[in-house]
Amino acid sequence: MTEEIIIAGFGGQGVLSMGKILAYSGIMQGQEVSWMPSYGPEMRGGTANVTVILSDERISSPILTKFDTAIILNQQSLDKFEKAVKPGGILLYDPNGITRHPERDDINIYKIDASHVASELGNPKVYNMVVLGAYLKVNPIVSMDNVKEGLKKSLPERYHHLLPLNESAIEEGTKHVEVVREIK
Amino acid sequence: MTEEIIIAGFGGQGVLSMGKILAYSGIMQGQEVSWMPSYGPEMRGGTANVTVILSDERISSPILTKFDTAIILNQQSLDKFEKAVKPGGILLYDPNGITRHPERDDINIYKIDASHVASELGNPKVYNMVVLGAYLKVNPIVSMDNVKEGLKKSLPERYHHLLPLNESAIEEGTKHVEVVREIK
Amino acid sequence: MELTADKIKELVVKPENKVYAKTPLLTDKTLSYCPGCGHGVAHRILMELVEEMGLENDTIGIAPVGCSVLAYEFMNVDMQEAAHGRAPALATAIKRLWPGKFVFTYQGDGDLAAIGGNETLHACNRGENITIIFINNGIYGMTGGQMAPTTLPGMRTSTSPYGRDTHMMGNPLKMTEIVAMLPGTYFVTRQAVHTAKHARKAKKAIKKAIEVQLEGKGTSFVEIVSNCNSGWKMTPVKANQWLEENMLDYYHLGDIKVDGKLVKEIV
Amino acid sequence: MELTADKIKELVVKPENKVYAKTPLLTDKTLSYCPGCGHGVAHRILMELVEEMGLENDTIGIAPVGCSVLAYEFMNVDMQEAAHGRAPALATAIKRLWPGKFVFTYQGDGDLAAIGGNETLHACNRGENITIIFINNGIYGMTGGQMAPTTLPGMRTSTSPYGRDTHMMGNPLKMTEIVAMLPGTYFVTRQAVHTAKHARKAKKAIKKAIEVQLEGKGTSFVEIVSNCNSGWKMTPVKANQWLEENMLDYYHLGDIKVDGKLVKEIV
Amino acid sequence: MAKKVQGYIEIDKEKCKGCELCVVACPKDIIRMSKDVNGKGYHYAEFFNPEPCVGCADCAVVCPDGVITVYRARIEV
Amino acid sequence: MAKKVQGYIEIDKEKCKGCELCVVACPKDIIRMSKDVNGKGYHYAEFFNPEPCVGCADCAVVCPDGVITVYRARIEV
Amino acid sequence: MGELRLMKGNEAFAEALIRAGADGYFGYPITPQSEVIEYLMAEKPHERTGMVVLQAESELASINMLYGGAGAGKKVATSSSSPGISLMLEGISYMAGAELPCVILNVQRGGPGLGTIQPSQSDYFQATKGGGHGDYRLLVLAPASVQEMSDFVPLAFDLAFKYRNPVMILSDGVIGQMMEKVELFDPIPRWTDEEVIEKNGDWATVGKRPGRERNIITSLDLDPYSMERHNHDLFAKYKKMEEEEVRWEELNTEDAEYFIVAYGSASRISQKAIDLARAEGIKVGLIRPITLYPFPYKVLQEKVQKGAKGFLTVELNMGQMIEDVQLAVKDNAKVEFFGHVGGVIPTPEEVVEALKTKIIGG
Amino acid sequence: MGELRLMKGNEAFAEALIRAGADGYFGYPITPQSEVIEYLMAEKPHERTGMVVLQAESELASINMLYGGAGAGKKVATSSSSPGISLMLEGISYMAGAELPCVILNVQRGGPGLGTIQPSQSDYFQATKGGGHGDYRLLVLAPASVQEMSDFVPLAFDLAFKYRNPVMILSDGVIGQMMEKVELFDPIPRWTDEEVIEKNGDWATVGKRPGRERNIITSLDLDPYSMERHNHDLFAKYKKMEEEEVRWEELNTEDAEYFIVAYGSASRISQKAIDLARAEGIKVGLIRPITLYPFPYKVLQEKVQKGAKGFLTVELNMGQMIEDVQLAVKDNAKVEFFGHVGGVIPTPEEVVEALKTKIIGG
Ligand SMILES: Cc1ncc(C[n+]2csc(CCOP(=O)(O)OP(=O)(O)O)c2C)c(N)n1
Ligand SMILES: Cc1ncc(C[n+]2csc(CCOP(=O)(O)OP(=O)(O)O)c2C)c(N)n1
Ligand code: SF4
Ligand code: SF4
Ligand code: SF4
Ligand code: SF4
Ligand code: SF4
Ligand code: SF4
Ligand SMILES: [Mg+2]
Ligand SMILES: [Mg+2]
Repeated sequence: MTEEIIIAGFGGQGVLSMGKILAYSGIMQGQEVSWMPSYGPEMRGGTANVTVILSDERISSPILTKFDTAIILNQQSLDKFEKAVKPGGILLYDPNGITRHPERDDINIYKIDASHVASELGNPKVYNMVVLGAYLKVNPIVSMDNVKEGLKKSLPERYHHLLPLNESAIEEGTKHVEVVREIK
Repeated sequence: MTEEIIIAGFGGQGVLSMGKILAYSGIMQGQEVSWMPSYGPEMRGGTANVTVILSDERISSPILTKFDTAIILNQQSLDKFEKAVKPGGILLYDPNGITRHPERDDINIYKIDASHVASELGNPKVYNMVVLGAYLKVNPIVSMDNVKEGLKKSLPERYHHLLPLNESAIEEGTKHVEVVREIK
Repeated sequence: MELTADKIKELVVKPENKVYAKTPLLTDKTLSYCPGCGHGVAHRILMELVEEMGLENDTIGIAPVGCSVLAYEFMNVDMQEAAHGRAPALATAIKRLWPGKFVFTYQGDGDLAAIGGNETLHACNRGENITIIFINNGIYGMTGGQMAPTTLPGMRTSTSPYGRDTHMMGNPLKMTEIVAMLPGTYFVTRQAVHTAKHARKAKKAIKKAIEVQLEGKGTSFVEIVSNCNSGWKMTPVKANQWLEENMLDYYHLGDIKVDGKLVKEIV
Repeated sequence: MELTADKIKELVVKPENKVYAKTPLLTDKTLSYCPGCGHGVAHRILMELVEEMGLENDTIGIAPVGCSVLAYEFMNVDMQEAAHGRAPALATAIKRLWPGKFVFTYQGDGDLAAIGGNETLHACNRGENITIIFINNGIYGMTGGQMAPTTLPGMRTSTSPYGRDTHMMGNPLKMTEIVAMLPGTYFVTRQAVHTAKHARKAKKAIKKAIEVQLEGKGTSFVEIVSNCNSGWKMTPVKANQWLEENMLDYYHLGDIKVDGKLVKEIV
Repeated sequence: MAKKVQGYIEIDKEKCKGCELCVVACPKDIIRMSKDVNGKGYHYAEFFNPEPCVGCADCAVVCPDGVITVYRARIEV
Repeated sequence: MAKKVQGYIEIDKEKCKGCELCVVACPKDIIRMSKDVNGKGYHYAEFFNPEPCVGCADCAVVCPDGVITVYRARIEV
Repeated sequence: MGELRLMKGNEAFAEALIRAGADGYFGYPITPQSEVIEYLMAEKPHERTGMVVLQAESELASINMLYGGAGAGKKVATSSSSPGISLMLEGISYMAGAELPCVILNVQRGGPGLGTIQPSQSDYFQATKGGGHGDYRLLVLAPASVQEMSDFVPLAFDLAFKYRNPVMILSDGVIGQMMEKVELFDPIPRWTDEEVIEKNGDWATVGKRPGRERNIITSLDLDPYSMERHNHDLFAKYKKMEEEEVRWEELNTEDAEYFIVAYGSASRISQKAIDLARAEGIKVGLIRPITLYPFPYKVLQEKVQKGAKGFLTVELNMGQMIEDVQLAVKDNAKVEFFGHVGGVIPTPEEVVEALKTKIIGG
Repeated sequence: MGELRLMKGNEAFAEALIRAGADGYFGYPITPQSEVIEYLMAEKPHERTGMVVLQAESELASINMLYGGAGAGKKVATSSSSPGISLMLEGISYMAGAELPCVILNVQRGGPGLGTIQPSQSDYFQATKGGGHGDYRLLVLAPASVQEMSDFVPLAFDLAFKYRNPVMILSDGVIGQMMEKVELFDPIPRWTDEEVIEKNGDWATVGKRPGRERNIITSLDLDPYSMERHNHDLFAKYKKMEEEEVRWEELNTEDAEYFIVAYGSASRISQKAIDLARAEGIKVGLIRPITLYPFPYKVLQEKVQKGAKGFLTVELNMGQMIEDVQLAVKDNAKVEFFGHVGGVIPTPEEVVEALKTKIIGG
């Protein structure tokens, strides 16, 4: 199995660390993984995106143009990556600030109002964990146990007291994802 | 006609400027010329030598291993260049400080006691002009007129008052050269 | 008559009442700087002066490598982008080849004091008739907040995550004091732009620096102590407070050399 | 009894009466320097100290690019030959990797103050625990007598054939005063070796510089004002006179910083 | 009827990066940050009470992005 | 019979480069340059009058080429 | 099995330096490799192993610190990206001339000039032909994964000391910035000072030892004949490298008629392209040079002898390695180039297309 | 006929700078080319033509002064020798990236490292393949006489401004230090400021002009796509150079079966060797590339087509240009190398011997 994922949004949304947790979770279940961000000064305040691949085989290109899954957190990224989802693939997006919604009818589309959920949890910083939860709900490529392991591994020790908070954000995410269109 | 000459001696003996005057004289009579010194820190106090070529044709290599003429002003240079004279060629040397004299019998050998002549002229600095005169006596490859022109060209204007002194040193040189062995 | 907001607007907002607006010598491009970064204020002051002094067509500026690498996108005058640290070398040649132009460099502390220390030292020592604007934010902003030669003792950066250890990494380097020592510099000053008062004073200082060049007196050098709120990991407001409380203790503001004479103890 | 020369020789020339001879820490190779060049004296003093202080096996020296590029042929200790101007960078790494060794650089003024200005500045600013011996002869000796940053105003060199024009080429750069300003330096001094008295004083100063390093106090820096009779186009004797009369007026001899404190006005 | 120096500022809200430096700089405390965000996602500065404004331009002078324009006039009150 | 500090120097004439610095340095003026040249072509330094030599080593200290060796002893005169 | 971590290539390199027993790292920040020094500083290697880590004032200083440290017999490394490496070239030439071992990482970005900070492979010529002056060679290793960013560090040190020559790890922004699973090797203890003396004391300036002549580190020789001998000695060493150190990897080459030649990140993309092409029935394989110098000329020549029909080099530049491929293949098969520059990354689909139009169809 | 003088190559270059109307020279002394700046300083070019001559504090400063001056539309030049050129490579790459015209003279000496100060041709790769980072090319002219040290200066400026690209004059210690007769060309007046504005005002920073946008000199482009376009534009320029600027000289090639390929001082020595070989009845000719980039590949290929039996490259290095000869000749004729390094100069006799044993007999 190989899953090729793009996660894209604003700089401050935790896109990169969400990708990192996903990748670490892959490692926890013995998979090969890669995580490739776009980098550079445009990251400052601008957009950020990361390509994450989980696979049972050796991973070839860490940079891709077509994805099994696109996780989209702002309009700019939606405009850029909607067309990059492989037919039959998944597009998960946060509808906040989205003015032009996804239109494709050959892919599965879901949405998650993650900022809302995160602020209900009393901590806007777990925004990205909510998104992650939503994604794992619709595409459980890693088990929840491995995600927790991955989370632990990717957080420095001194933040480990935040693990429960993050875990519950993931759980909340699984609960709040909405189907927009499912083709399967 | 092509004349390939090496002039070799100590740093302070005026080897380079003698070569330069010779080369300039060649230009004065419409020839092609080249002047190639050995350079580098070994020049500081050490030996100096210069290869001068005068030719009616385009000059190929400015660096040579065999010479028509070797003008030798110390023992070290004699040791190095005696064997580099082409058979039938010319070796002119200053016997001062020479302990092992030239031995070849297939070349023409001349000597000039130039420091003696120069100090008689009251100016040790014209040493190299005396040597030049001696050489031109045994091998008049450039006319005395052209040498005078060459001398003028190669001295900066501000030293032109020294021209007569230098010219007479050349004349003296022509008078004091001694034949050691002539094979022709 | 009650003055409603709308009424005030109607009365006051007229072209003839405009007392402050962005100079046209700043382009319309959005500055690439982080919110609250001092680079923006420094850019504006400089370009206002170029406009006010009528130098628009007689200015050649040099951008460094650092956050202000794109200064040429914002400053609406002829500009060159130098290799990291070498702006003073560019300026040297430009000024000597175009002595009638106003030539300035705009450089960060990494650029001017780390990799470019020698070019700074020698351009100032030769007394090149150029103006150096030196933005000291105590850090390498552009590359992600690494330690600069100007980083304060104990200050945390991405390459001094436990604080600058002066024993291992030396003390902050005061390039401004060093160049003030050189006979080639004619006007050397240290300013800041984190409050309106400071910014206005800095503007006066830069004006003087420009005049010094126009009069052909030698190198003029203006350090501007500034914030790098991103690198310092603070909000802009907090960063400016921190600047006031910490940076200025080490980097004392004020003129250091005026009319070719030191006016302050530099050691 | 009349003391003939031979008699005196017989009486005095005995091993136990030997009061001065070349240290074995100078090799038997003939120095590549011109007759009368100060490099030779400076070499000897330094190596005498290494011998006297028992550091023969604990010394790593760095030769520059300049006339003393071949210092490693003459100094009978482990030596590295640095790229032009970079000796302080080499020394930095060597000392940090071998903190128990005595590490020195030996550099000319072109090497240390022109191309290598930045390495000098930053090694001193970091307070690297090294000793820098800086031979200032006001010229690039090795390459044929070109102008150095330290060349005196009006002085003729092969690249200032009409005399150094300070307006075009700046004033002599006093690197020693600059490094003295930096908190990283602990002992900074300027000496000369053109007379026996000066040479003896210089030796004392270098001894102190070595001690400072052995005590781990930070950078010690010894400038030696020296002649380059070839570059200056004078006899050695005249060159030393000229040095006394001209160089020392500009480059004042004496300690500048002792025990980490400035002991002299530097501006 | 008295004369008064009245100021007024315009903030280009789309260009504002929400750094709050103008808020701190204003001696009259009449700038605040918006609840909404602009197109770049920043809470922008709002000039919420013109009346005390003296047109000192301190806000504009500290604004790194040069997004504030200042007007000043003597008006009759 | 009095005691006297007597010095004596040896100059390695083949290594001498003829710079004359020792000549100038000697407080007793007892070094001079030779008429002859050595193997390198230099007029070398000659110690021509030992008697006044006090073995102060000034000559050796200034010799860039380290070619002077100095001896000193108290001798009876 | 060693410890598994998810790391950036740059971080893996930094961690590997500590584990490989490096004595010193000297560097100046530059994107896209500043994580190397940041990681090192955060790890306090001085406490972990005694390793010295110093932020230099410039790349010039960095490389000359390496010279000093290497000349003193220690294991030293630096890292930079393209413009910074250009600044190091004089120093690199000095180190090659003085025969000093060291490890230099170049995480390439686009050029020329300040260029872009995006990934690139435009410094191939510089690395393999000797960008600095004079005749010399660097041993050049090209990692294609985060794992290799770690594994090549001890290898590079071994080679550097075996040949007393600088070794360059020629990486790029993709490999430096991406995270992958990496299995960390077990730490190799740093040499003690005594071990340094024992291993390198016959040439390095470790302080003169009673009973031996002083050691001298220099690249200068004013005598042309002995300088020439020195150059011949260097080239004898390079010849030995060419015989013994050629490293490469082959993928899907058993039955291949066509070959993609690519290294580093381009090889990763090409791998995917090969999957796509094979799915269409094209018999194509990958030859991935691991050592760029010495270059696997013979490997290519063998393919030619076995009837290879064409070679496509894929590079993130305007075509540099292709010259080495041409030198190997000569007129005996088609050789073409495909690539992107400036930070644009070729897509696997484009590579397949290029293979079809330039090599198979063309 | 112009004025005849006996000059060193370095002096001829310096005099030619003044006569070519150069606006600025910035340089740092280094053997064997310090005569350039010494000559200039003695000539007071500021009085002769208004030319600026400045001794920079380093080669880094020199090349970046060139960047500034060239970016301001002026004719600028520098000179150095091998180690100094290495230090300039970052700056050279910047100039190539920013498309700035300038003239850089490299009077090569032996390396690597500090090496020797004797003549060498070891910087061929560096000059022709782009020693700095990123994809770029310099136009490289190789003078073989003092006359060419003079004549190539105005040519180099013309090419530099025609292509807005740095031009390197790749000379060596022999050509720089030897004196020959040189016919000086008539002085070309310096451009007035108005002429500079007229000629270069559309791109150079000559001060903003009313009615045009500001000019920007930069090599930076953070957008990969536009950066890629920029690189393609650069390579279109290089392609044009390859089509239009190849320069070479042939001697004794009409009936030749064998060819010596050599440039600069090696070509002078080879010329003598050819005389000697022809005296023995060997039909050998000389191909002397004058532009090393663009390299005369086609000339060699034509010789191959006409049945050339073998090519001997003669270089003062360990074999660098031979790769370009191999790229041209491929398997179609024998290609061998002969050379010396470290300042040892090959003798004509040795060249003949090499021709016999490696090419004819071998
Ligand atoms: C030769 C070279 N080395 C390193 C870099 C990477 N680099 C870019 S900007 C910078 C430091 C910038 O810091 P500073 O000058 O203080 O400017 P700031 O961003 O803080 O305004 C560095 C190290 C580079 N571009 N070129
Ligand atoms: C990179 C580089 N640039 C220039 C040179 C040429 N060079 C050698 S020594 C020297 C100057 C030496 O002067 P200084 O340091 O004062 O030493 P001195 O000879 O006077 O003792 C120069 C410019 C070089 N070897 N390398
Ligand atoms: S990183 Fe720092 S210096 Fe750079 S723009 Fe942001 S705040 Fe300003
Ligand atoms: S050139 Fe000058 S510095 Fe060099 S050895 Fe001669 S006198 Fe000494
Ligand atoms: S002009 Fe002055 S009073 Fe008015 S809003 Fe701005 S800072 Fe406040
Ligand atoms: S200072 Fe400018 S950018 Fe900052 S909040 Fe105020 S208006 Fe916005
Ligand atoms: S030891 Fe003193 S007195 Fe004796 S010769 Fe030397 S300098 Fe003169
Ligand atoms: S000082 Fe030394 S080298 Fe000079 S003349 Fe005296 S003995 Fe000879
Ligand atoms: Mg900064
Ligand atoms: Mg000097």
